[in-house]
Amino acid sequence: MGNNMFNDKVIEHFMNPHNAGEMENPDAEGTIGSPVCGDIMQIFLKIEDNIIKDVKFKTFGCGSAIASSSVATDMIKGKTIEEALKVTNKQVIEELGGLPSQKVHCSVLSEQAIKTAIYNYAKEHNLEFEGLKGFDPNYDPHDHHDE
Amino acid sequence: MGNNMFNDKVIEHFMNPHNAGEMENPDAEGTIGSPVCGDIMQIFLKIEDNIIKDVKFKTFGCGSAIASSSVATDMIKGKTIEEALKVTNKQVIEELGGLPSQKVHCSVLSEQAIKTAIYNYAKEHNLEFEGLKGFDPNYDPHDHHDE
Amino acid sequence: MREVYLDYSATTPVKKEVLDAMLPYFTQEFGNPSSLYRKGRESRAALEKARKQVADLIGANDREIFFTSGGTESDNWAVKGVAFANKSKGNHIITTKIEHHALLHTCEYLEENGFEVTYLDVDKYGKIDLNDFENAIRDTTILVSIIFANNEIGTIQPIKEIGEITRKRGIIFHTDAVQALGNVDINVNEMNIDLLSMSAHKIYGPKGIGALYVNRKVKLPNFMHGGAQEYKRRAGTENVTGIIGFGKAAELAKESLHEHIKKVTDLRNYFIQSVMEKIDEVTLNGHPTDRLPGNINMTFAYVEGETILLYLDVHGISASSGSACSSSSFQASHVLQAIGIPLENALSSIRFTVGDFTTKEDLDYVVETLMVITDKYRSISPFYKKKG
Amino acid sequence: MREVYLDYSATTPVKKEVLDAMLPYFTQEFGNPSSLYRKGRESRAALEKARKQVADLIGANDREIFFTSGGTESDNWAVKGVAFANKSKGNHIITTKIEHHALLHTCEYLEENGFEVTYLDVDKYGKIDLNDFENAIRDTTILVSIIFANNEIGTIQPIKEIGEITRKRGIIFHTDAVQALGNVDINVNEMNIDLLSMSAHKIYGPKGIGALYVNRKVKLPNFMHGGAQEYKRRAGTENVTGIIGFGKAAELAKESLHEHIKKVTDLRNYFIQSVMEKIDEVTLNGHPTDRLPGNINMTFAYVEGETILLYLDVHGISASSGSACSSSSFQASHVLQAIGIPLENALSSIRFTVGDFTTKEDLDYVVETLMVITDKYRSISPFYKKKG
Ligand SMILES: Cc1ncc(COP(=O)(O)O)c(C=O)c1O
Ligand SMILES: Cc1ncc(COP(=O)(O)O)c(C=O)c1O
Repeated sequence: MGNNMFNDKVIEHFMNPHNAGEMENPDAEGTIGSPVCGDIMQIFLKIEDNIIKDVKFKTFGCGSAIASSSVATDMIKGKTIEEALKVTNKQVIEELGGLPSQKVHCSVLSEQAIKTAIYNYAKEHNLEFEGLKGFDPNYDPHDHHDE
Repeated sequence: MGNNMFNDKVIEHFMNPHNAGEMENPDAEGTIGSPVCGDIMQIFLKIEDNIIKDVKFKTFGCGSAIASSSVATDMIKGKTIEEALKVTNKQVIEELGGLPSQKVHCSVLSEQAIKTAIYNYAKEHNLEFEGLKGFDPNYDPHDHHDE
Repeated sequence: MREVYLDYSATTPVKKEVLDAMLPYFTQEFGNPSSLYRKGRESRAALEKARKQVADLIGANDREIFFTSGGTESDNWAVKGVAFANKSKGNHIITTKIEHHALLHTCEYLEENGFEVTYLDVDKYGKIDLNDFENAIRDTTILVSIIFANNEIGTIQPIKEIGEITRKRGIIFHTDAVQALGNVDINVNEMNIDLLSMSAHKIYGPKGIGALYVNRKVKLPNFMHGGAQEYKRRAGTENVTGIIGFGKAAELAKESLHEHIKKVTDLRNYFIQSVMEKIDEVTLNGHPTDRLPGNINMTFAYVEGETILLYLDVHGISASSGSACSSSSFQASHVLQAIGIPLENALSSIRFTVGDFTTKEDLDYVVETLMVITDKYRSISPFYKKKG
Repeated sequence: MREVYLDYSATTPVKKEVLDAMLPYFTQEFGNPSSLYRKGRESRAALEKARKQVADLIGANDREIFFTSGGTESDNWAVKGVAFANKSKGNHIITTKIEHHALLHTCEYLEENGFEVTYLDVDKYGKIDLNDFENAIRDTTILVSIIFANNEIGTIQPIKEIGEITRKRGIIFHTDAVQALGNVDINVNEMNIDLLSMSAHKIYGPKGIGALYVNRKVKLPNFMHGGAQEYKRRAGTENVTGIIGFGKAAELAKESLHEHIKKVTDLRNYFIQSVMEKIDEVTLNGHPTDRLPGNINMTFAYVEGETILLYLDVHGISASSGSACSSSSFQASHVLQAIGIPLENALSSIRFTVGDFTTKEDLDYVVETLMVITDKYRSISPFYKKKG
């Protein structure tokens, strides 16, 4: 596949996404995006002692949204919540070995989906996290990255 | 030469025009056309007993003007003046085996050049010819045939 | 890996016969057709032959065919030309909501320049309503431009009926036939078409060449100013090889029109039936029968279109989300919106277009791949709830 | 019979390397470059490579190159675009009397639409006067468009000096470089050029493809409305093979620019000298040195141009009366009139343009033939009086 828009790692994660699917009784759930933008991402977390024990995602979105979800969920599995909140879309892109510029928003979406799930968890349990400061789950990443 | 604009007969007359050149002491001379139109034709006649004994032409003009002059002069040589006046541009074209439509005016030019020479001859000798009725040497054939 | 190309509506390969016809004119008979010498006359003769071939495909006279750089230029020329030439008569244009961008954006440009445009609605199959159309006509209507067959959903409009109305009302009628050409029987005279846009690369000819049919009675100002080419109607050294290729492609299209329609319709129906049988919750968009022979547009509910396309691509299959021009920004198509498809479904819709080189084996492979895709990605879709 | 092509300014043959670069993209890699799948990406990559090759030939950035259907479209787009976009600032355009018809007729169209155009005079060599030019600038001047090198007489304008003036005065500067490309060192930045028109078929590329260089600081509205091709600046499915051919031709032109200029200049000078030695009453039109390397424009007094061309043609020699676009109606060229050549002489003028495949033997044959022609047809010219 010469001249691919996507590198092999993106394709691999897209074809065989990690942590994809349903989770029974999650401790936290977060959904972001809207079909208007063509991308919806849903994150489920199992949290024990401030640690993300398990994570699953569902995505209605393009290949890079799925690949981003796949690596982003890998990256936060086993981490503390504060650590997970530090995962940025830049790191997701790095981990994927790069994304075409018009697909950067997909990585933003996975970062936001994780934060949204933790935001919901914090609200429910009346917790505060440094990493959530200034975070607004209603923020639409598409506003920034589309031409 | 496939797809030629001109047929072989036109090319032959263009390459080896008959009756081309100067005439010493002509009995009649006629010039028509102007360099603005890109075509000038000059006809010299030797006339004896109402018969065209010899004819020569000079032309500054395109290939079909030269070819038209060549056949038109052939056609009137040895003819009476009245017969010569009956030669039409249609006959010139026929004799040439056809001309492209944008070159029809060249054949008109040779018809007009002959008539002009005879017109001058008639004026000089105070003669009248049926075939000159309505003929005006200042008529510009280009007005009719160009788009 | 098997390679299956199912995007014939985006562009077609150049047929071997077409390329063979073009080849001598690149390096050998390369003369400028406006030149008087032999090399120029050879080009001109070839060009005029091609004009005849294109004219024959739509039942026109060859003097009514003007070569352009493609369907887009033809659309621009026709619509802007008629509009500006008839400004004194009126400023109203009627078109549809499901035109190609070449037409829509041209209309938008005209709206910015003082024209009023009515965009006709279409029904759920993508057809305009003839009553709506007649009611939309005003005293100031100077142009009707309606796409012959839609590029996304393939729906064919009642062109002959439209032509009867416009002729009766004395309004100029343009149709964008870029997709219809070579796929539908077209006769400009019987259909009362005044202007018709064509593009070679949709009928196995080269890219970058098209034509506009201009009925001899229509006064159309020039769009491209310059030299006296194309009977002084379209300036610029002629794309001789392109024109020859277009001519040859048109000739082939005419020769095999009915055979082509039959073959491609069969393939299309085979594919639709096969997908419907093997995959749940799939809908066909567009008209069940009045559609381009090669067009299949389907919604695979719950799976995003780009995901489908990427997975197909990885498996050597080329398909698209609608029009190629917008495929680098995946958005719900204006055509699918116009036929009332809900947004998520629009985003889950794929266009497959089959053509002369498609085989049933190709289609079997695609259906198998689609089964894997729907299985795999529906299971991780936040919308999907498994039945049963 | 020997065939000698001496009309390289009308069009050039496609070089073998150029055709070879194009061939795979007709039948094999025929994808639509806007498509996301592999076949589309292959086309896109080839297209972007070509963009870089063209940019390199004129010292531009590749994002400043927009492909068009030829020099004519580039001229139309640039001039109409700047005019309409800057209507609020002014309505005055400066150009010359010796532009190509693509520019002249575009200016005439603009005059009909409320713009004022100054057509600068040129001297007997075909050069504009820089003082005249500066004096022509008004507060309302929005565009200067001056042909880089003339197509009929080959005269090269002081483009760098013009660019300095327009830059200083903040006026947009377009140049039609269709003839200059590949024949003159061009650097858009050093020469302060804002817009520059190009055409592939003058540099051994295919017909029907060109480009417009648009300096990134210039706001130019679209000319062709439709799809999002060419970074949304020029709609229409890209002429992929044409673009690839243009790119390859540009690459070859850049590689061999100085070698080409030297070789072709030598041939030109050889021909001029040879004709001057062997035929009486011949004059060279245009500038003695600041002219296109391959251009020879000569008056053969007393013999009408079409006669010369026909005789040459019968002997396998292709030459022209000036621009190819007007050669089917032999009229005194506006360029020869502008440099003050008397009408009869204008009608007796022939353009020979030599190129990469011309040999000295070819030229010897042409000179011999010209000797026969002048002998033969001067003797039957009503104007000619033999000397001595
Ligand atoms: C219906 C329709 N109109 C116009 C066009 C534009 O044609 P082109 O890309 O040849 O300019 C296309 C295809 O791109 C089309 O499908
Ligand atoms: C100076 C000049 N400008 C513009 C053009 C037009 O280019 P094209 O014929 O590629 O449209 C030509 C040649 O035809 C030319 O010589």
